[in-house]
Amino acid sequence: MATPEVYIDSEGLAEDQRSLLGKLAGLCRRQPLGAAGALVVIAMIVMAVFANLISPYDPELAAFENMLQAPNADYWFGTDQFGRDILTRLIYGARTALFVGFTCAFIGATGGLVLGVASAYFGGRFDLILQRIMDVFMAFPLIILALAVVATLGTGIQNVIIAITIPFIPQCARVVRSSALSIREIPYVDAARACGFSDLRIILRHMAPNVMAPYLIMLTTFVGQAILLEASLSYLGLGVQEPTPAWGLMLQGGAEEYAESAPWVPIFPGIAISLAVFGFNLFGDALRDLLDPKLRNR
Amino acid sequence: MAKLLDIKNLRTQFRTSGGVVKAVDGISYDVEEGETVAIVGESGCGKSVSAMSVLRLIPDPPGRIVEGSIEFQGRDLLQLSAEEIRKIRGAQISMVFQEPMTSLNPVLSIGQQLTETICLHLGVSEQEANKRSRDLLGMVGISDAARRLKQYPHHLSGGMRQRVMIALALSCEPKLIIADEPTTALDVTIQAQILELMKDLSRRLGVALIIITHNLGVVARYADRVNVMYAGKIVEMGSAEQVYHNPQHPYTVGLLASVPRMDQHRGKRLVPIEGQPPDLTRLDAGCAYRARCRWAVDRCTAEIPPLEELADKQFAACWRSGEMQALRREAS
Amino acid sequence: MYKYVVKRLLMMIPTLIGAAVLVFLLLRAIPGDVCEVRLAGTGLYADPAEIELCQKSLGLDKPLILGLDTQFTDFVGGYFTFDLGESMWTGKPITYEIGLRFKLSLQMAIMATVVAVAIAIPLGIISAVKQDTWIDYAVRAFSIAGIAIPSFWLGIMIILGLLIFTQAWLGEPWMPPIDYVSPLEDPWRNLSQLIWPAVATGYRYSAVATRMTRSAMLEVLREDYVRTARAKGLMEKVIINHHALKNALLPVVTIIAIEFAFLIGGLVVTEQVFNLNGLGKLFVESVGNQDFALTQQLVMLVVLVFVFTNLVVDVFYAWLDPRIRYS
Amino acid sequence: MRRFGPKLATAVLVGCALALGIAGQASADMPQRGGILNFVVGSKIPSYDLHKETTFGVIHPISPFYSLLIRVNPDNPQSATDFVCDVCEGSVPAPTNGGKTYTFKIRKDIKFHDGTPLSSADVKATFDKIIFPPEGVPSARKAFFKMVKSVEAPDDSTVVFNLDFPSGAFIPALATPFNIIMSKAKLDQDIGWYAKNVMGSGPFVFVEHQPGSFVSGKRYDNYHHKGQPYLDGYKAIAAPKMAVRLQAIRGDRAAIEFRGFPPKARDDLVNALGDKITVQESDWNCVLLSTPNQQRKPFDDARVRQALTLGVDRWGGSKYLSQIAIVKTVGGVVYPNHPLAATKDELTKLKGYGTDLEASRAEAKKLLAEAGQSGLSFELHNRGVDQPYKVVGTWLIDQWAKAGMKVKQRVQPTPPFYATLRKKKDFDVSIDFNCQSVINPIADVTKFLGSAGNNYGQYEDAELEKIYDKLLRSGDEAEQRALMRQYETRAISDQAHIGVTLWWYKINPHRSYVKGWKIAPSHYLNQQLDNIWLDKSLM
Amino acid sequence: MSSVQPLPASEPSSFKKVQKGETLIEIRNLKMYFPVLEGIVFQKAIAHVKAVDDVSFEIKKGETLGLVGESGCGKTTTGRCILQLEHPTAGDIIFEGVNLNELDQKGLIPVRQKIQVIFQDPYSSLNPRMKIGEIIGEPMKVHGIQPDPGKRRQRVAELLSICGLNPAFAERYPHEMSGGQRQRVGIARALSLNPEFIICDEAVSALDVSIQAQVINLLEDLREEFDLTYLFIAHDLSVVHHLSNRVAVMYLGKMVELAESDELFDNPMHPYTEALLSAVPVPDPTTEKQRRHQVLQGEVPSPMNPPSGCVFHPRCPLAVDSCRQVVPPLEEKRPGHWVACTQV
Repeated sequence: MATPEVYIDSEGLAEDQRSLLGKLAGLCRRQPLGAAGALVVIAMIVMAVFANLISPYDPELAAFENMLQAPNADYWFGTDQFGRDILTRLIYGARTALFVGFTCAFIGATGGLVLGVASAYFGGRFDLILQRIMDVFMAFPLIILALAVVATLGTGIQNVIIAITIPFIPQCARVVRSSALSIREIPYVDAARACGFSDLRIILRHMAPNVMAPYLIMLTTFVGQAILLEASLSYLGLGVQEPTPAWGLMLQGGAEEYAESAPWVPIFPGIAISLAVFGFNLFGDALRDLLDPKLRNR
Repeated sequence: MAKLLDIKNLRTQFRTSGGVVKAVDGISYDVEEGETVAIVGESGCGKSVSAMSVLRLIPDPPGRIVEGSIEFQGRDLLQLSAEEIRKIRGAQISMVFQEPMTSLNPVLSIGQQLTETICLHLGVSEQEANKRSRDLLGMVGISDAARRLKQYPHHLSGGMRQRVMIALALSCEPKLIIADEPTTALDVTIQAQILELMKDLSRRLGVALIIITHNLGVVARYADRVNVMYAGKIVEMGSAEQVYHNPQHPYTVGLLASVPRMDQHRGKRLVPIEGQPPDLTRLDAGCAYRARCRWAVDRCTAEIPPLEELADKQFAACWRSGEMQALRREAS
Repeated sequence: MYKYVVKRLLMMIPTLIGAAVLVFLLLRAIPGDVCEVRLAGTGLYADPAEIELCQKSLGLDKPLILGLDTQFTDFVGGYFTFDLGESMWTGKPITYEIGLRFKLSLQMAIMATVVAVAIAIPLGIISAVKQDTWIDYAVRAFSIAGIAIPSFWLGIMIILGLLIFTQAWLGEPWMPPIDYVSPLEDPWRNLSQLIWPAVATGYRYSAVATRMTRSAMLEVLREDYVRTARAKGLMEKVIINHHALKNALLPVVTIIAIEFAFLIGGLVVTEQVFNLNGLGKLFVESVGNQDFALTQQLVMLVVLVFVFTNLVVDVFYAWLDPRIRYS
Repeated sequence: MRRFGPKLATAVLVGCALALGIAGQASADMPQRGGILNFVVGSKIPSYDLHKETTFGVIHPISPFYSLLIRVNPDNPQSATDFVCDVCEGSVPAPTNGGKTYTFKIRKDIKFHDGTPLSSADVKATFDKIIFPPEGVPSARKAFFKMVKSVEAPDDSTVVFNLDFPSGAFIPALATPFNIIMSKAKLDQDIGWYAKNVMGSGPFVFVEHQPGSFVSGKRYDNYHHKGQPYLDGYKAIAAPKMAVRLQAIRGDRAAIEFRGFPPKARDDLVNALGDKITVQESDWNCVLLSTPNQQRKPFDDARVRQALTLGVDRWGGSKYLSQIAIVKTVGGVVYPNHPLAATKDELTKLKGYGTDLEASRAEAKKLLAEAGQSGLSFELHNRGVDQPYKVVGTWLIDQWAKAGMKVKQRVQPTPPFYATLRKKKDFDVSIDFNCQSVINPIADVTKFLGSAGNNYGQYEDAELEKIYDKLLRSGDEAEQRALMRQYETRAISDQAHIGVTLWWYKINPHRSYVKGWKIAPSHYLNQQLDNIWLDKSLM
Repeated sequence: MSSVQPLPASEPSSFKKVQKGETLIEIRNLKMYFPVLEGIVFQKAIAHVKAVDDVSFEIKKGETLGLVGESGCGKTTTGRCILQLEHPTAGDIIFEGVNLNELDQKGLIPVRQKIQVIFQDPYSSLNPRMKIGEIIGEPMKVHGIQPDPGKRRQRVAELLSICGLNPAFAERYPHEMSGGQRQRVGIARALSLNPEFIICDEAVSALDVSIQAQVINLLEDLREEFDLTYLFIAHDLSVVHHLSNRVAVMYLGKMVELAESDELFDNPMHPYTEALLSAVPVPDPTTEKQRRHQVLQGEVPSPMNPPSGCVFHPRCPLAVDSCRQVVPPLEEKRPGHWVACTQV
């Protein structure tokens, strides 16, 4: 409102003199929560990528002689009922979580991007029908979609991904569409049309890149949501299956019954999920603030 | 006439990611009772910020008034407590903003928005406030006031809303109204209606008026005195006649030469000011205008020229303002 | 206004039809049916003739869609005769089965919403007003934590905490009742059962609403009319509570209402953890039993609640925001 | 009954032991009257008609409303042969007519809860409905009574069962807890009446059923076992989640759960509540199996199937799994405590039961290599139920991995799980189980026959059928035992049609104030609650 | 959007070469009605917004026609119709002898080269994700005018310097430039296709006075240099007066007056034009003090429901009864001075 428009040096735009590190520090100061989120995200990615290097044990092989050991020097986070190291399974679980999270988020957000932009650009009946279909999926309880997908196709990572991705698409499409609708009204799209560009070119080259802000924001939010949903589905027994290490799975099964005698079994995976989702959400929020202050409404 | 408002060395800054923006960089001017003062300048020159600073409406953070004094009827507004300045807002000094479409609260009726102000500052009953609201609407040329009071802003056209804003500004009989680009968003014919109304009312009620605008025509028609701002500073100050007919600052000269004029036959080429306004985060020790000034000399780089009185109440901030007449003649 | 409502009502129809077709097909895509679950599901010897008999009596031997007397016409036909049919599992009328759980789910949704609103609105406002201070950061971290913590895990931890702490303090472990009593019958027992899940879900749902309140408030505080209100000399309290909040509440109301719709029937996991006999649990059970008839109607109910809430929100919006009313 | 001392959680008790020394102690306590028993049930109630249902979810809450003709002795439920009369008089009659006729005398003092007297006509109507249901009327256990020719009620107090051929399976089938006695009048009125209504002659009278929440019953004052029931009433609370059931007992929202808890849960309860918790444990007439699909390569090769069973360390599994799952006992095809069951020596001769684990694994690898299947990789099909399916599944996968096989798991919810087993048959190896109510090994082992309706391995084995035929006809126990060994060796070792993993183990920790209830080897048995009482001094 | 799928190709259109002073484009009875739709699946129009209602004019090669009026008068829509960004409801747009309304998307491709546009808002008319070089180069690439990337870069640099920008700006993004610079980029983009006719839709309205003068001068220079014809749409009468040879005044979808620029400003005949001119303040206090300030009462009615007869009659000081019924035709009251008013 009253923040004045700042003119930029007209000739030879002065270089931002601060070093990359300095810029990062500045960013952290302005977005302390976002920086914390980014830290969690980076830690997770490192864990996932180097799981086999940093984790002390095999994530899947049972060792009954070590079952349900409390955290100790050998097993920092203790062991589960099959004698498997919880820390190791958490580290490998990051891999599963990120794989599911990123895949779902990417497919969901990209699908939404394509549908949303096309819907906004073509408008008319196409838009109308697509909107009604989106309505159905938005209103449909996620859990029944998940149940149906898992029950029809069976459990396992790829089906979990399908089940989680389906409801993401309309969510993202809706946001992208509203953003694309406003972009469609912006003169540069008219300018592109006045230059005689094809519809496809306008959609891909002129509209899609400009809804990147909502797209990226939805993408990061989806990663967190997908991790949480995967955990919930696994908890209901519909998700990833043993012996694959996955956080939600680690909370399922014995974890609740052992909650008291072996609290480390449910507590650490629970913290891991919360922390990961927390991190992605903080990161997403910061991204939202940086990319598109108007989109905070979502 | 007595000085109603006396601003001295006001500095308002904004801290942004790009650095500190010196939006208002040491301006001083005064407004006498009942007179109309225009602040004119291009976008980003700090004219709105200077006006907002008067009522301390600068959002903090990122903005901050770092220096100066604003004396209103002898009291320094910058020294008042938050509660005291609040009591001045709307009561002694009120504002009319640029965007009539967004400056009224969309979920409150016109009546609510008027009466709450009246009740607050005049301490009258709601009934009385209602009556006064009706009178005010009549005064600003809105017929059928009783019905209008029940309506919401979106029922009204832009011009109507600006009339409501004016009614709002007048509601507590202020001494000074600051109108920040009051007609920029309106069509020409509506702009004329609104400006005529404001001028008329200020004359009738004896209210002083600060009009902030970039439109040189509006200034010429309505202002008694003119302050020309450039890059956060007042570069020229004087009566409308002085400034338009005998500009003493190269920027004013340039500005006047670059406006196409309807009252002159076409065919004459415009003389634009070359270049772009400076980056307000990177102002240096020299005159901010020198890069675009065709008469700049070495001294302009070294020192910022002070605003000095040249003729009767005409001030300019230029090292060469003494030779300006000659320079202008030479150029044309 | 009336036309607007009618128009919105008509717009619900395609959504409902789409949902009906979708749920019908999805359920049929799952292998197995209620008879198999019932007769073979315990692993005991199952007589194939008995299974066939059961399928025939439930109409599961009919063709799916094509034809006049199909499973689909059985499903959809019920809407025209106002007969939702009977549960394939218990044989009781679906309206009875759902009605029983609906009470709990509704109460739960209301309580959770109350908790959510009580947390969200004050926190959201404080956070917005104190933007970028440590209070703001704390509130945001608190609310994001609400989204991040899996609700089932939170539930488990709450119950466990209750058991452990009550035993430590009172000597006897205490946990919330696990069977539902109507609040009219025994309000205290009812409350002691539902308050915990209400807090757990309310916290989670407050997170979204807090963030929404904060951002809406921030947006509104930047609006020109707030500047106008300041310039009028209004008290900051009045500006926030009267001018800003009234505008900022619009999106918050939407979020809360949609969450409310989701709470009815969407509390699948929480109802499991707290052993609540609500629609979510019924839903999981009916899917587990392959009780097509009941599952279909449940999904339709959830979709209807969702769509209807959206409608109510829009109408409410129109009522609250004079700009929409006439456009 | 043995009461556990505090922290004495890991004590291993076998059911037989319970039956012996504890009866005296139980009778020393005088049953007290009064009180409401709250218990939790982990399964859902379908219709009330037990004749057509199969789940314990309806047995636990509903069977206390009904009487049976005969039942497993409530004071000696561990016995596989100790049946006593419920509505009949005296002891269970011996057959006449060369084992083809059973004549029951019905008590004359029994009244249904609606006040009408229970007569032989009601018993006949009940069993006619079970054995000879009219067209379109479902009856889940019709096949159990294939030997029955007719049921007659010559007078008000006599019921005669005429059999086509003598069968040792008849009496156990009669004692099945699903065979509740219904009122002829109600059945005549509407044969489907009992699906939606409850009206029996059992120890409790139906009060209320809130679907999904609870079933409550109150004491029936005219119950024919005089002095019983001791309770004023009961409430069967639905709690599908194991953790909730456990917490419910801990927080005293329920006193007992009748199906069974995993061992860790028992330990937690005992640790938390000490002697407020009593634990009863027993072998369970349920066994978890791994069934290879012999229509799929390479499981048509006996060597591969043998390798599967050889790779599994049952003795180690018993030791460790029994700490985390409701399985424990190593056994063959017969319920371990039954006289027909293999001894440990006999078991160790079977493939996969050897005590030398390394040797077994080496042999498994060798067999796989011979079959050209080194590094065999396949999918284990499992049911989406935690205890014990998924725990055992995880264990099996690990065991197989240690024997050089790579196994992935496909878990499905119950309906598609059974659809896969019964219809789609698109699995490599599936978890399956054999779970029965009344112990009746000769009938129970039919599961291993390729021809059996609930055998999902898709194989034919005429030799096995032949052995079973002989077994069925044999009247001599020693001969039966020898034949059973042959049958067992062929089914699970030589041909390794099905891998027997571990037998289930029933653990019922309950509030110590619950008295009189004795653990049975099946969660279907002994659920009429008429002999349960609450010790108020312990409450 | 005019159409989603390309329609079958029409006859290759034959554009006539037009000499200076001849009619380059002729607008005949142009009508653009926007339907107000209602319905969920099957929508129908319940009313029409008559944005442009029967407007005719012509522009000669090399001249600049100014089109003025207040917001909502239809001046921008007229421009968009000529650009074929909207498909007119009725009327002909004849450009170099070809009726643009009859062309399909394919047929329009050569027209897109000949007619270009400069938009008002320098902030939104450039795609923020593209570099300046790409923005200017893309049309040349798509139309195959300069397929060679090296030459294209050269041409972009050339265009930038023609428009008074440093050729190094090709590597910048729009947000790194000031408003005036962006508007120059917009002009460079329009020039990239070597058009004959440029529609300037409020091309200088968003600019500050000093920058505006730069751009106006640039537009004038380009007109000379490239032999361009402009349709200059603006609400700022001073600018229009300065730039245009002839000026047309629109009110509520109708054209009310059309004349040579000086003639119109010196002798406005239509009462609306007169009021409009009087409302514009002149930057000279002395002149202002002498001017008669005729303030027009009331506001512009809704184009969805325009007044009957002469659309201006409710606000017109000269209105008589007949104005309510009779739609005044645009008549040549003086040589080259067309007015749609019965009272002058």
